[in-house]
Formats: sequence, C-alpha cells, structure tokens
Amino acid sequence: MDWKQLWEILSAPDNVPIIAMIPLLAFYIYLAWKQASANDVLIAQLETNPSLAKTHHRKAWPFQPGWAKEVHVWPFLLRVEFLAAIIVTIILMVWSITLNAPLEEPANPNLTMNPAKAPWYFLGLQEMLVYFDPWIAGVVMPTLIIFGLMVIPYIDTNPLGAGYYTWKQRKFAIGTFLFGFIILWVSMIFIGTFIRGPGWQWFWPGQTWDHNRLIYEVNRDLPDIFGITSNLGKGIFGAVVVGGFFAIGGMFVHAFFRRHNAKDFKRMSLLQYSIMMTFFLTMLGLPIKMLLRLLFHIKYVWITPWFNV
Amino acid sequence: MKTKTSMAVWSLAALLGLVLLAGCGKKETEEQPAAAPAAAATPIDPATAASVSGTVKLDGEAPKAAKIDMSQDPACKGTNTAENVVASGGHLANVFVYVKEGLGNRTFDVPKEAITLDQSGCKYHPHVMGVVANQTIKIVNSDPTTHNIHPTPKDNREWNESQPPKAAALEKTFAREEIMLPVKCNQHPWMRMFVNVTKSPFFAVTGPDGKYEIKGLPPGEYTIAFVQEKLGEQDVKVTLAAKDAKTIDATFKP
Amino acid sequence: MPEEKTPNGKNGKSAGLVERLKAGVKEDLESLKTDLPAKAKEQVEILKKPTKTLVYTSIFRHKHDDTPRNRALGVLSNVFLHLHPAKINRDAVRYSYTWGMGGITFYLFIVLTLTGVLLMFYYHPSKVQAFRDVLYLEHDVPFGKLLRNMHRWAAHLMVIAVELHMFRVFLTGSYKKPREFNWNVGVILLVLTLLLSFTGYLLPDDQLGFWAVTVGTNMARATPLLGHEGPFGAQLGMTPYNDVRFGLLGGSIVDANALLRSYIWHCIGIPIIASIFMILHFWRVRKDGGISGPAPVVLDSEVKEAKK
Amino acid sequence: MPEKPIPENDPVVSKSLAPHYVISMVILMATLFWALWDEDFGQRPWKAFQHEWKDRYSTFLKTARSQSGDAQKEVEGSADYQKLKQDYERASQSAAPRIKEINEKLRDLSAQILAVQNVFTDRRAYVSASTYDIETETSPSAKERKRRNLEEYKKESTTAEMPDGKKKTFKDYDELEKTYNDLKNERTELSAELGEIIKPGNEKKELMDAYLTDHMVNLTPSQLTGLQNKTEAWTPKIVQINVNEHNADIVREDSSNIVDRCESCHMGIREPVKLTAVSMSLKGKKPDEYARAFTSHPEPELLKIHDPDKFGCTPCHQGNGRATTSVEKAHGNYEHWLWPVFPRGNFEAGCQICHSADMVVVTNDVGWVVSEGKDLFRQRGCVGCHRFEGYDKEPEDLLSVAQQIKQLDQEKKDNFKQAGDLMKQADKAESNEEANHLNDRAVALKVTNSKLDLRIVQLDRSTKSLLEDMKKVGPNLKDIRLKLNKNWIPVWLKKPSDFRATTKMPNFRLNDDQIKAISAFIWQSALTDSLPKHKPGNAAHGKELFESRGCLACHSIGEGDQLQGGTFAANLTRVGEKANYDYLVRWVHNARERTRPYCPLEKKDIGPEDYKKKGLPYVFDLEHSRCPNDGHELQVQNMTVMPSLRLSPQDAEDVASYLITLKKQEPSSYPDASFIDDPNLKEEGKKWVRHFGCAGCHEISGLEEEGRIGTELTIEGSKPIERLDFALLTEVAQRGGSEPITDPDDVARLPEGPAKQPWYDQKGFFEHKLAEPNIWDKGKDKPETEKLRMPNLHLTKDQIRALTTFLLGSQENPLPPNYQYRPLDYRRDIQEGWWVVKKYNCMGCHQLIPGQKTSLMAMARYKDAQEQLPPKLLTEGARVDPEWLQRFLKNPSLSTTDTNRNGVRSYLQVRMPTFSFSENELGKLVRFFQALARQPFPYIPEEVPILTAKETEMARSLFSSTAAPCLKCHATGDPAHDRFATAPNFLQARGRLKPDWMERWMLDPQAIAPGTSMPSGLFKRENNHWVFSGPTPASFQGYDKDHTKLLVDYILQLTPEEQRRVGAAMGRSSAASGSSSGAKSSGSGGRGAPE
Repeated sequence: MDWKQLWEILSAPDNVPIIAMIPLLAFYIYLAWKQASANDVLIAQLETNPSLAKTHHRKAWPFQPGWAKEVHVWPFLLRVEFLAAIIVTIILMVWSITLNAPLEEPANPNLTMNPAKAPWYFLGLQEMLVYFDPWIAGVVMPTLIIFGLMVIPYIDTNPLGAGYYTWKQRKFAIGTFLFGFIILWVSMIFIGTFIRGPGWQWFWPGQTWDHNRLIYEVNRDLPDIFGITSNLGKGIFGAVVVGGFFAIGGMFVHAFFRRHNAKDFKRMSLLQYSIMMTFFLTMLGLPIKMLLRLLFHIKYVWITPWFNV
Repeated sequence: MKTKTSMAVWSLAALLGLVLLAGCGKKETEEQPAAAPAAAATPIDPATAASVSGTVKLDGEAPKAAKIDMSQDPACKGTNTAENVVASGGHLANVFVYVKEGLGNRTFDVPKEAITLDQSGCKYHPHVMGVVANQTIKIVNSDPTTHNIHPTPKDNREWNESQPPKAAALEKTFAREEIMLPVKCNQHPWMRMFVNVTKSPFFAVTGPDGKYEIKGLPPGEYTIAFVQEKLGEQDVKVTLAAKDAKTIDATFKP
Repeated sequence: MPEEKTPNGKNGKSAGLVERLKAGVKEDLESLKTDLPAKAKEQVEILKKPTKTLVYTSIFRHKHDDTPRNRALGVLSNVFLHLHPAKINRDAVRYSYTWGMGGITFYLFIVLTLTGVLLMFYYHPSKVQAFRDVLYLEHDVPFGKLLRNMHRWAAHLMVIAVELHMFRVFLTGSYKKPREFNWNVGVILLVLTLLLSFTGYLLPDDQLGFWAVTVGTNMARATPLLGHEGPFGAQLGMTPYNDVRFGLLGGSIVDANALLRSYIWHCIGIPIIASIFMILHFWRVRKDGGISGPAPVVLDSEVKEAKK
Repeated sequence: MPEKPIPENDPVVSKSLAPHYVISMVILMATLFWALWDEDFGQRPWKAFQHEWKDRYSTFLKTARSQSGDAQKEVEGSADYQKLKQDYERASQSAAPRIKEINEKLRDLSAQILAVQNVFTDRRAYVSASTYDIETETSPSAKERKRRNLEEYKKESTTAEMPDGKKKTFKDYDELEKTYNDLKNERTELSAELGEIIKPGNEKKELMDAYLTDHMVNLTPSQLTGLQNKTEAWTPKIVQINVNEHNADIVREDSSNIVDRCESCHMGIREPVKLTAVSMSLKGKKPDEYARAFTSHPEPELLKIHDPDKFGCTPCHQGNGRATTSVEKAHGNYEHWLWPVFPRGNFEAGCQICHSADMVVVTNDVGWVVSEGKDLFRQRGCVGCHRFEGYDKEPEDLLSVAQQIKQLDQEKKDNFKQAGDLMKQADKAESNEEANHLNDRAVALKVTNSKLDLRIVQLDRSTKSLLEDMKKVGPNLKDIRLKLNKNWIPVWLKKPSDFRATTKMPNFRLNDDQIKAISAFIWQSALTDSLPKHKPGNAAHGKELFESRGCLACHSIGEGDQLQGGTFAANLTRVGEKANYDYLVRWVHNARERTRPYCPLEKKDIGPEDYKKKGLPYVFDLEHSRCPNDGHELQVQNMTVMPSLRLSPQDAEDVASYLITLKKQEPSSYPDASFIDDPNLKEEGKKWVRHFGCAGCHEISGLEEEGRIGTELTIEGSKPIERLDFALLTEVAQRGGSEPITDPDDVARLPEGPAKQPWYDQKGFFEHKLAEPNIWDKGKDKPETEKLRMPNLHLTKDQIRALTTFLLGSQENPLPPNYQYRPLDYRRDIQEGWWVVKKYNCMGCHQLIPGQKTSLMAMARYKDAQEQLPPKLLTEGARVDPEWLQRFLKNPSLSTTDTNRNGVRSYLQVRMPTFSFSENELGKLVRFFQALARQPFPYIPEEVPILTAKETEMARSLFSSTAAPCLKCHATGDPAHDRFATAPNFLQARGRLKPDWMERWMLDPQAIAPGTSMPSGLFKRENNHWVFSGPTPASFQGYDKDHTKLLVDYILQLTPEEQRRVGAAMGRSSAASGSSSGAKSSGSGGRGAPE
C-alpha cells in the first residue's frame, strides 16, 4: 500500500472538491432518503385510511390546525438564507486561507503532462474516451446528456411525487436518475481523478503511479473475435449487434416497464415512450460497453470506415 | 508541500487551534555551547621558569661539503663550501630548535631589537636564524657587490629586493609563523639561508658545537622540535616542572 | 455666543437704538437658557428611535415592527428581496427540503462576480503577461492570493452546488408540471456553470490549465461533420485550420488567441448569458407558483387519468 | 402520524435561530481575523526574519564597535594622525575668534532684517498691487491719477521698531527698500566670509577622517554607529530590487520583469561589514537558519561587477525572487517552480547561465568549479558524444565553409555561363549600342567572378586553419598497428582504469565478445604502413630530458602517492607495456606527424600510390596539404594537441628509450590475442565501435564522418524533470531512502555522498548518472544493444560536482537576451582566447591568473628553483609587441635552423614547444594576450630616441657598474656566461618588449611577476625622477632625467658588440675562460646550484 502516493493524489488541491463532494452527496442522499421514507410511510397510511386522507395535512412534518399554513418570508425564510450565506462564506474563507489554488509551471506545449487531465467535472467524459471514439465521448455524449436532462419533464408523465420526496411513487424515475448521476457521472469523475494514473492506466488506490508501467493489453474488435474480415461484413455485423442490443434490450425493458409501471406506460405517448427507451438503453449501453472493454478487452463493436462504436 | 500542511489543518477545529498556536513562532531550540573562550595569556613567572638545553649530534659521516664555484663573480671571496650540513666532530650546527606545541594560546610581545642578517663573502650570516613573528630583520650588505634578497616563503608574502654595496640596511618583517623559510640571492645562486618565524621567543639555533639552550619556559608539557634544512624534523615531548633544567639531545642521521 | 454688535456712531440719535439692542440681546440670551436644554432633550429622544428619523424613513419605506403587513412590505418593497413572495409555504423554510442549494449557487455566483471583478484589475489576457500576473497576484497584491483562492474554490463549490441543486430538484419531482420549462432553463444554467468554470481554467496560463483545455478541446476535433477528426469531417473538407476547434480556440493550438477568447467568454460572454438565464430562472420560479414544495403528498388513488 | 408528540407552538415560527447566528457570526469574525492575520503574518514570514535581524545585527554591531574603537585608538595614536589633528586644531583655533564675531554680527543683522521686513513687505504688497492696477487701467486719466496716488504713497515716511528698542524712521519707500536690501546683502557677505573661514578647518577635519578610514581595516566606530542607528530604526518592510527601475538599458520593457525580494530575509547580503553565520548566531549557540540567512555575500567583488540593483539576485542564483510566503517558495524549491535556487555545492551554475560562451569565468574564489566543469567537458571527451554549443566547433564550421565554397563555385559557374550567353547575344545584337551594353554586363560578371575566386581562396585558407584546429580527444586508432602491443588491446578495453587509473578513456562495461570484436575491428582497420627503425637511445639522458623539458606539465608519471605531473595528458607509468619503440620515437619527435594524410572529400587516407599516379613526391605537411587527387585540403596532422618539443632526433630516441622502460610487467607477458586477426570478427566489431561512438574521440578508419551518439547538452539544465528518465528509480529518487548505487567505487564518486534526501531533480540525475552512468539500467531487462551506452568516466567527487554545476547552469535562458555575456569588444578576444589557452593546456606551464597553480609548480624539481619555471604571463600583452608574439608563438625557437632551444629564455631547461597553431588560433591568442592586459589593438610602437654619445657612455657605466650588475643574470650569448644566466638576453628586447613596460619592470618587477628573480628596489624617487638607488657613476652628476628611461633606451639600442664589450669590461671573460666546459650551453644541466 503506497500511502504516500495515495496522500499525494488525495491532497492535490484540485482534487479536494471531489473529496468534499463524496461525503456531501452521501449526506444529501441520506437526507432525501429519510424524508422519502417518511413520506412513503405516510402515503401508505393514507392509502389504507381514506377518512384520514381527507383530513390529514399530508406532510410528514407535524402540523396543528392553529398553525399558519403560510409564513412570512421575512423573517422566517430570509433568516435561513442569511445563515446559509454566512456558513458558505466561512467555508469558503477557511478553504481559501488553508489551501492554495494550484499554479503549475508556465504553459509549455512541448512538455506533455502525464496524465493530462481535464477539469474534474469533465473527467467523466475523459474517462469515456477510453471506451469510445472521441466524437462519441466528447461530442455525442455531452449532447445526449444535455438533451436527456432536458426531455425529462416531457417524458416523465407520472403526476405523483411533485413537490415532495418519495421513492415508492417514482421508483423508475429516481432509479434511473440515480443510475445516471451516481454511476455514470460521479463515479466516472472519481475514477478519472483517483484511479487513472500516468498513461491513463488503471491504478488501484494505493498503487504507485509508476510512469514506466507498461501493460500488455490487446483490445480486439468484436467482429474480429467472430472472424469477420471484410469491411462490409464488419459494418453489417456491428449494426446487427448494436441494433440487437437496442431491440432485445428494448424488449426486456418494455416487458419490465409494462408490468411494473403500467400506469406510466399507459400515460405515455409513443413518442414519449420511444424517447425514454432510447435514452434508457443508451445509458444502459455505457456500462455494458465499459465492462466489455475492461473485462473482455473488446475495443469496438461496430466498425465502419467513418466511425466506430 | 504546501498543500499537505494545508490539508492537515483544513477544518474549522484547526482554526481555533491555529489562532492559539499563532503565538508560538518557530525557534531553534537546540543549544550548543560555543568554543571555549581563548584562555587569557598568563604572564610567565620568572621564578618558576624552566629551561631546556642539549646537544644535537650527527650520527654518521658528515657529507663532504661541496665546493662552490664562485668564479662567476670576482667580488665574491669567501669560504667556498656549501652549508647544508655543517658538522664537526659529530656535532651538528644550524639546527633550529623551538617549542612547537604546548604554549597554548599564550601571546608574546614582539622583541623590540632587530636581528641582523649579514651578507658577506657572498654568503648569508647566519645561515639559519630564528625570529619572532613581526620582529624586525635588519639586512646589511658587507660585500663589494650587489646582492638581492629573495625569500620564497610558503605562507608569508614573497619579496625580492636588490641591495647594492654599501646601501642602507633593509628592514623587513614576517607576519606569519613559518619554519625553514628559504631566502636566496638570484645573482649568487649558492647563497641561501633560512629564516624561522615563530610565535614564541622560545627557540635556539645550534652552534658549531651542536649546543643549544632555551630559557625562561613556564612549567608545562611541550613538544620540542629540531629542524634541519636537509635532514628534516624530529619532535621530542617533554614535561617541565618549575625551575627544571632538562637536557634533551637529538641525533640526526645523514 | 452672542456677539456684541455696537456700531461706532457719533450720532446722538442712535443712542436709543443702542439701548434697544442691548435689551434685545439680553432677551435672546435669557431665552437660550431654557430653549437649548429643551431642544437637546428632544434631540436625544429622536435619536433614541433611529427608525423614526427622516434619513431612515427615506430609505426604509415601512416600519419594522412585526405586523404581517410590514413583514410583507419588508420583502416586497425591497429590490433585493422582492424575488421572494411575501409569504411562503410554511414548510418551505425547512432546510431539509430545499437544501438551500439554489440560493447557495446564486450566492456563490455573486461572490465569484465580486472576486472576479477584483481579479480583472490585475490580469492581462496575453501570453506574456498572464502567468506573470498570477504570480504577481500571489506575491504582490494585498490579499491577492486569498482573492484568487476564493475565486477558484468558489467556482468549484458552485459546480458542486449546481449539481446538488439539480439532484434535489429531480428528487422532489419539482420539474413536473408546471415547471418543465424552468427545469430546462436550469439545465442550460448547469451547462453554463460548467463552461464558466472551464473557460476560467486556462486563464493562469499554466501547465494544468493548458493541458486541461487541450484535452478538453481536443474532443471538439472529433465533432461529427464539424471536426477534422470526427466522422465525416474529413470528407466535408475539415482541416485543423477550419474546424470547430479552430473556432473555439482561435487557432489550431491553445495559444494567445485561445487565452483571449477564453478570457472574454469567461468574463463577459458567459456571465451575461448566465445572468439572463438566471433572471429567467428566478422569474419562472415565482411565476410557476414559487418553489414546488414541500407539497402535500398525493395518493396514487387520487390521480385522475387524463383522457387521451 | 409521526410518533413524536406534536409541540405546542409552531416550531417553524417559534424556533429561534439566534444561537445559530451567534455561533456562525463568531466563527465568521474569527475567520475574517484569521484572514487578516494570515495576510499580515502568515504570508509574511520575513517579518520574523527582520525582527531577528534587528536583534542580532545590533548585538553584532555593538561588539564590532568596541573592537573597532580599539583599532581607532591605535590609528589615532599614530604620529601622522596626531600631526593632522594638530593641523586641524591649529586651523580651527586661529579661525575661532573671527567666527564668533561674524556669528554675533549675523545674529544682529537677522534681527534687524526681521524688523524692517515686517514693515517693508506690507508696503511692498501695496506697491505691487497698485502697480498692477495701474498697468491694467485703460482710461489714461484714471491711470495718471492712480500713478500720482502711488507716488504719494511712496513718499510717505514709515517707522520700524528696531531690535534695540529704538524706532527708526524711513523718509520714503525707496529708502526703506534700500535699507532692506543693504541689510540682506550684508548678511550674504558675512555668511560667505564665514564659509571661507570655516573651510580650512573643515578640510583638515576631512583629511583626518580620511586618514582614519584609510587606515582602518574595518569600519570606524562612527560608521558602525550609523549602521546601528539604521538597524534600530528599521521597521519591517519588504526589501526588493526592481531590476526594471534600475536597469532600463539591460531589461527591455517586455522582458522578464525581475523583482527580487531576497533581501527581505537575507538582510546582511550587502551590509558593509563581513557577516558570517557564526557572527550572526545567538550567543553560545550553533548557527541556526537565521544566522545562515543573515550572512553577507561571500564575494563582494562579484557584486561590484554584477551590481544587484542592475542584475537582481535570481538571474545568478535562481529561485522565486518575488515569493515571500515561505522559504521553500522563495527558494523555488517546490514542485512547480522551474528554476529552484542552485544548491550550495553548485551555486556557480549561475555563472554558466550568462557566461556560456566563456571557457574560464573566475572572480577571486568564485568560478573555479564551473570553469573546471567546462574544461572537463572537453578534456574528458564528453564532447565526443554530446554536442554542446561552442565546443568542438571545427567540424561544423568546416561543413559550413564547404557549403559556402560549393555555393560560390555554383555562382561562379552560373556567372560564367550567363556571361557567355550575354556575349553571344551581343554578337547578334541589332545595334552597336545594345551590343556594347551586353558586353559590359558580361565583363561585369567576369569581374565578379574574379572576386569570387579570391573569396574561395580565403575560404580555403580557413578550411586549412580549421583542419589544423580540429582535434580528437583520443589517439588516432589508424596507427595502432604501428604503435601498440597487439595483446595489450583487449586487456585495456576490459577496463582502462585498471591499467591507468587516471586515463581519459572511460570504462564501457564491455563483455568479452564485444572486446574481441572491437579489438579485431580496430586492429584490422588500422594502417599497415611500416615505420623507420631506430636504434636504442640513452634512457638515462632520456629521463633527464623527460623530466626537465616540460613533458610533465601535461603528462604524469608514477602512481598513487608517487604521481607527479599534470593531469591534462596520459599517465605514462606503464607506457612501456603497450607501445612500440619506433612509434614512440616518431611521436616524441613530432606527435603531429601522420602516417598517411586523410582526404575529407574522398573520405580515405591517401597513400604514396595516389601521389605516384600524379607524379608527385610523397610529401605532406602543413605546406603541402593539397590532395593529389582533387586538390582538396588534406588532414596532414595527427589530430592531437600534443606539440613538438623540437627535440633532436637523437634526443627523441633517448626519451623514447626511457619511456619504453616504464612498465610493471613485460609486454610479452600479456595473454595471446591472436583472435584479433580473425576477419570474421571485423563486422561485428564495427557494429560495436559504432554503437559505442568510439569515433567521437578517436580517428578510426572508415568512421571519420561518424556523428555524435549522445544527446545535445547545450540546454540540459533546463530540461524538465519529466524528460530526464530515472527509469525504475523514479520512486526511489522522489522519496529518498537507500542509495541505489551499490558499487563502492561509484558511491564514492557521489559529491553529496549516498542519498538520504529525495534526489528527484536535475542535480540528482546528473550526479548519479556521472557517478554510475548505467544506473538507470538498474533492474531493467534489456538486450546489450539497448543498454545505456554512456561509459563510466571514473570521475572524482569534485569532478562530478564541477560537471554537474556546469550542466545545471546550461539552460535555455529565461533571462532577457541582453543578460548574455556576448561582448563585442576586447572582452570577446578574451573569451575566444581562453578556449585556445585551455585547449592546449597553456596553464600547465604558465600562470595566467594570479594565484593559479601550474602543474610544474607542484613538482619537487622546481621547489627550490622557481626561476627555472616557465615565465608567468600575467602581463604578457602589456609586455610584448603583438607582432613579435605572433612570430614567437609560431616558432618559439625564433630560428629556422637552430630549433633545439628556447628562442627567448635559452637558459631554461623547460621548453616552450611548437604547437603548430593555425593562423586562426595564432590570431586569437595574440589578441587574447593583448586584451587580457587591456592593451589597445593594434599596437602602435613607441619611437625610441637615439642616445647621444654622452648618454650612451653614462648608460653603459651604470649598466656595468657593480651596483647594477645586469649582465650577471641576463644571458649574453656567451655560452660560458649563459651557463649561469637566469634572465633573457637584452638583445631580444628590441622588437619584443614595449619600452614603457620595460621601465615599469625595472622599477618593480615583483609587481608584474611575483616571485621573479629580478629584484625590486633598484631605483628610488628623487626630485620627481627615478634615480638609481645604488652608487651612481660620476658621470651622472647633474643628470636630471629618469635613469630608468636612459637604461631602457640603451638596452633597446644595444648591439651584440656593445654587449660583448660591456661584458668583457665586467670581468666576464676571465670567468668564462675558467670554465670552458660550459660550451654545451643549452644542453643538459649546465647550471648547477650546488646543494
């Protein structure tokens, strides 16, 4: 265990935000989960007791009839906001006093940094470069992420869960989002920061980042494994496999969705449903492609003269 | 490096700690006594002064003194023999005897009187002499020819001055200790003598009978050195009690 | 002190005038004895209630006592606070619901603007000066190092805060009707935040920024159709000198032009765009009925299925 | 429903946030104060330094002052000072009454002036205002009226109360004005008089003070008090040098903007007293980090040349001059600073940054290390594999000259063709006019061609020079068949330092197969010519010659403690085991003699057959250096710096015979190496010879044009650490820990000893690489061909330190270009000259820098006979006529026939050899000596006046008087006399020496050549003239000119006859007749100083 190396990575000033983000995220997930479960308990209660449902104020927090339903912003909200501002200021000041913003050598185009890393919030995309061609990782994916986020309100037809934490009423939506945010975004950043060392090689935490390390790794294309040699063959094969993934995966997801999310399925239009399916399957495709690469050393699945997937 | 220290204190708790710590600057706590202060020169009590004397012998045949060809300068008329080992009857002359160690940090006054170095018969007289550092050496030329006096020291300043016949005496000093400092004359290559510059006045040069005496030494432990220009140096350790008069002989081998 | 005002006249007629003047002065002095303490007392009384002074009331247009009216006015009549409604859902003040991330993000944006403006005083976006200016900030400018540190860390914090904000909004389903559009504005703001941070990365002109930006923009090379290394790029005649990356950097490598572009986007372009979207975002929060919750839970059984 | 009971009051409304606010506000305030504290103290550690400095420096100054006070008393006690003091007192006393008087008067006057002034200024203000009113009045009548009013006003009388209490009345304004001005004038006059009276006293006082300062070694107490006051009044503040402010001419606006605040902590650097770490440490304690920081700059001389206000600190020392937040930051010892401060042992690297074009950069004690590094880089043959700007330029220059010649040839051809075309056109031209015009153009082209021809000739010359200047570090391997014991070669290659510990030949870690192959290749590729046979010589005489002729200035002999001689060339202790006698004879006689000339164009050695083909005699030397085949310049010399000592063939045989006796074992005892003739090994051998870059240092058949195999090192010092491949040792280097070098010999080479601290930096890389060049192969699994090739140069610690220093300073310069020391005046000649001087090891024999030791000085032989050492060249440029110097350097025997001697100092046994300098190097050397002595170039000789008969007579009598026995030591050409001579013949003075220099030399030779045999004190100053200090001949009565000048003029007009006559008159002849054995004068050991 190379503690020195570990410490060096953890204490790099630009990595501190990521270190800070992990407990923060854990805390907020806990906070959300707590409220969601409280709400879910309440919902279950109210569902079984319609009479109570008619009179109940429908929040997990205590309430008495005499209490105001609305409170004045001044002072009740503003005092919280000011307090938050003060605390953020304190954190920021202490952080700024104790930790210096990094400043390295003057830019030198002739001396490549190894590893050369993008800002931490883009490390997820940089990590994707390992698995995909730059145009997918660098252009298509960010676009998909943005569009994916933007279409959420239009494909989430579930009217429940607006304005309160819940899990039971929105299992699919929250599950998918957690998958996208935690697995595909945050953990990729984590890998890019702490796991990827010189030469963008995989180093377990505590392993020495040896600049001389050489790894024997042959990544083969899927068509080659199947002995397909002609370009046309490869193109067709890849298209079949990728299309197959979408078709078969789509079938599975559909089967699942139709059974467990029957109401949503009913509510959704064909367009909404297909957009949802496309994004969902693409998201699923990412870890599958990663695992294919990391475990089976498969480089590309679909090879064409113009692009590879 | 900075980041590491920063990381360690990066917490609100450390804030208070740091404010408290702010008072304590870094200070080198290591204490190390300096070198012992120089012992003050204690005056020598003449009542307890001891002395050392003896004879320096040459064990073996004295080499035959080489003849010097002084023909190049008709003005030179002297004994035509080299002086590097002068011995008669086994007694070795021109050996410089001095107290090499044991006087500690004592300081001594520079004798006021000058020591004369004479050039006559195209030879230096004496051949070996001792002076205290900064003591004046008076150099006279008794020859009807021009000499030049050219000391070639190791640790002192070199100089080379000419002295025509009947010229005024030169007065020179040497500031630093140096044993067997050769002095020559470029015009008469055979002319050669040695000045010994010491810090203390405790030295002597053996005469033709090989005898020497050093007087007025305070009691103590000393190293007495016998130095001969060709035959090298011999050191003898001696302990002198008050009013001691010890005899130390030395024998050189050719 | 009353001044003696005795004109030097030799005229006999003015003798009476002198007498009158004397009497008048005396009277003035007498009255001062009683008036001055009274006035002083009065002044003290006024000062005891600073909120009643003219100056105060000119600034604060309403009283600061705890009547509902004044509480509402306190918010509504304040240019900074009137983003808020006068009253809100009683549970919306709970930190555990909102996490305060939206507000923190906005606060950090203000901090960044202030520190950024101060930093601009010392920074020249040129290849010769940029790195040197950062060193200068670090070593010469009073509080310069703190300033730069705050700017940098506030930027990182802002990214974190924005992501958490989005996370919270999703978890509470706050993007649902009628807030669909505001979610989209939020997504755009997220992208803008990342871009702000990214464009700032290059400005110190050090190895870290240089290579981060090189890596970042190299991806643009592979843009389909528009990048010279992207699919169909070469076929469309894209070269390193006319593709989208060239457009971003103002050159085929990260150099002086890239620095300048990055600077202008960072300091002018994106902040203006982001401000506009922020205004929109805040406006829509109000217009979409304030923050989404905490709303009463809705039961599955109560959902009326819309007719298709 | 929640389990918890519902509280009575609405928590949302009723809960107080006050405690939250209190706590967070307290923390916020604390944070703000922390920020303030951090800004004021945390980021300003130098304040602590300055406080400490105040304490320590004050304490130091106090003790210094008491010591200085004693010294002052001593000086004040001296008679001279007392006299000055009396003068001062006398002057001040005599002036005192008058001063008192004037002062009183002045006081009175001032009071009066004040009294009048009060009135006068008031009235003057009215007059001025009225005047302005009149001037601007437009109506003539009003003007007139106002003028009258003013006149009247002026006529009013005024009174002023005078200081004595009386009232004084002035009858009108004019009188008032006049009185006022008179009073003021009087005061001015009195003040001036006071100044005059005080002046003599002040002058005396200044003299007194000046005497005091001149005679105090350290500062005077009053100066120290000044310093103390300054120190005590010091308030902490940043001390900085802003180079741009002070040095606008050096630093351009856009340049690097150097601001150095080093002195904020290093407060003592420029203090006028010498501060050491010990003197600045606390009482009774070891020097701590403060004490070490407060020392003054160890070399103030250096600061005089490089004024810190103009240069700053970091251009020399590096580090982050702006940073003040911590020691690490300020010294630049952190990861992201490219220019960390140079380590203690290598601080001279800073010299190299700007002085990369200098071979020798020395100021007092500074610069020796880096200069040695630069020298080692060439001497040890680093340059054979690694290119370095400025080193071994000849091959590159040759290439560029060849290129130019080629271009000119082409141009010529084109011109010729064009001229032909023009003429053809002219012949067909329509009009005569046009024909003439075209013909003119053709003529012009031909004229141009003739100019080009001459340029080509000049370029050919420089080709010749360059070919002559081109040297190889190692011997010519084409000759090994003639030269070496065949069986010795493999033994040598195994580990050269085993055979010869100090050899330049490094250890290549060859395995047996490689050794066999390499031996075979070089043996088989060598020339097979035969050498003339020589008969054995007299080894005893050879030994004497070897030891006395100066061979040991470069070569050494003996091993271990017995070693004596120079380190520049090989140690010859075992030469007898390897060398062939006949070859040695040739080598000793003239090392430059080549077996076959080499033609760079044909890339082959030209043999007699080539000459025969052209019907030419097989003669090649510097005069016959054209290739018989293509007329190209040939390499006709061995590319060695070894000069010819102009020994007679007989002497050369003697020396060679002596050398061949030097051995530890018999040559025949070497194991048989007949595989060396195996032709199958040749190709394999060639591969390895190329692989190891042998041709970088050696001339090898077929590999003459091989390039360098190593990396260029010109800017190695600024190579980013990431580019230095520590291989598997990266982690070890970054973390310190155990030293990876295990070989005890190699560990001993590490300048800093086995590593303890992390050494992942340039210094660590260079030092480890130099100590064990294959260190980065440690743990690596590589085939032979991929292993690191750099051989082990078996350097010492000091040598590695020197080379490391040199490399660290070899940077791509971050400083503005005008920091570079690239002078264009005489200093450039000095720069260029050092390269030549170092190339030929002139400093092995001659002293060129005061205090510099030569190889010969250390030898026992010269311990008592320093006059037998080669002359010191401290003032050579001031001493000799440059034209003469050029002649001398070209042929130091100054004769075409009698060459087996020294041209000037025939009495010296050690010999100035013939170096066969090229025209180029001759010019450089002559200019170097002139420039080193700051002599204008070219030299304008002085007219020597012709002496009158009387003057000649006078001079002659002085010249030969017993008091000035010049001819006693100076050679005369009479062999009997010259046996004892220790100085050059006067007849050589003309044309060689500069008359002015001669005069100075006579006055005080010790000041020009310390330790010379020529005594000082021959002349004294009398009546503003230099007069002989001994008894002067009678004829000098009444002579009122410089005796020195007279002697100089006489010497310059001396003829051989005159010298003979004078010599005879001095009784020389009688002495000469007595010792006719001195006939073989300049031969062996004539001069005997009997010991």
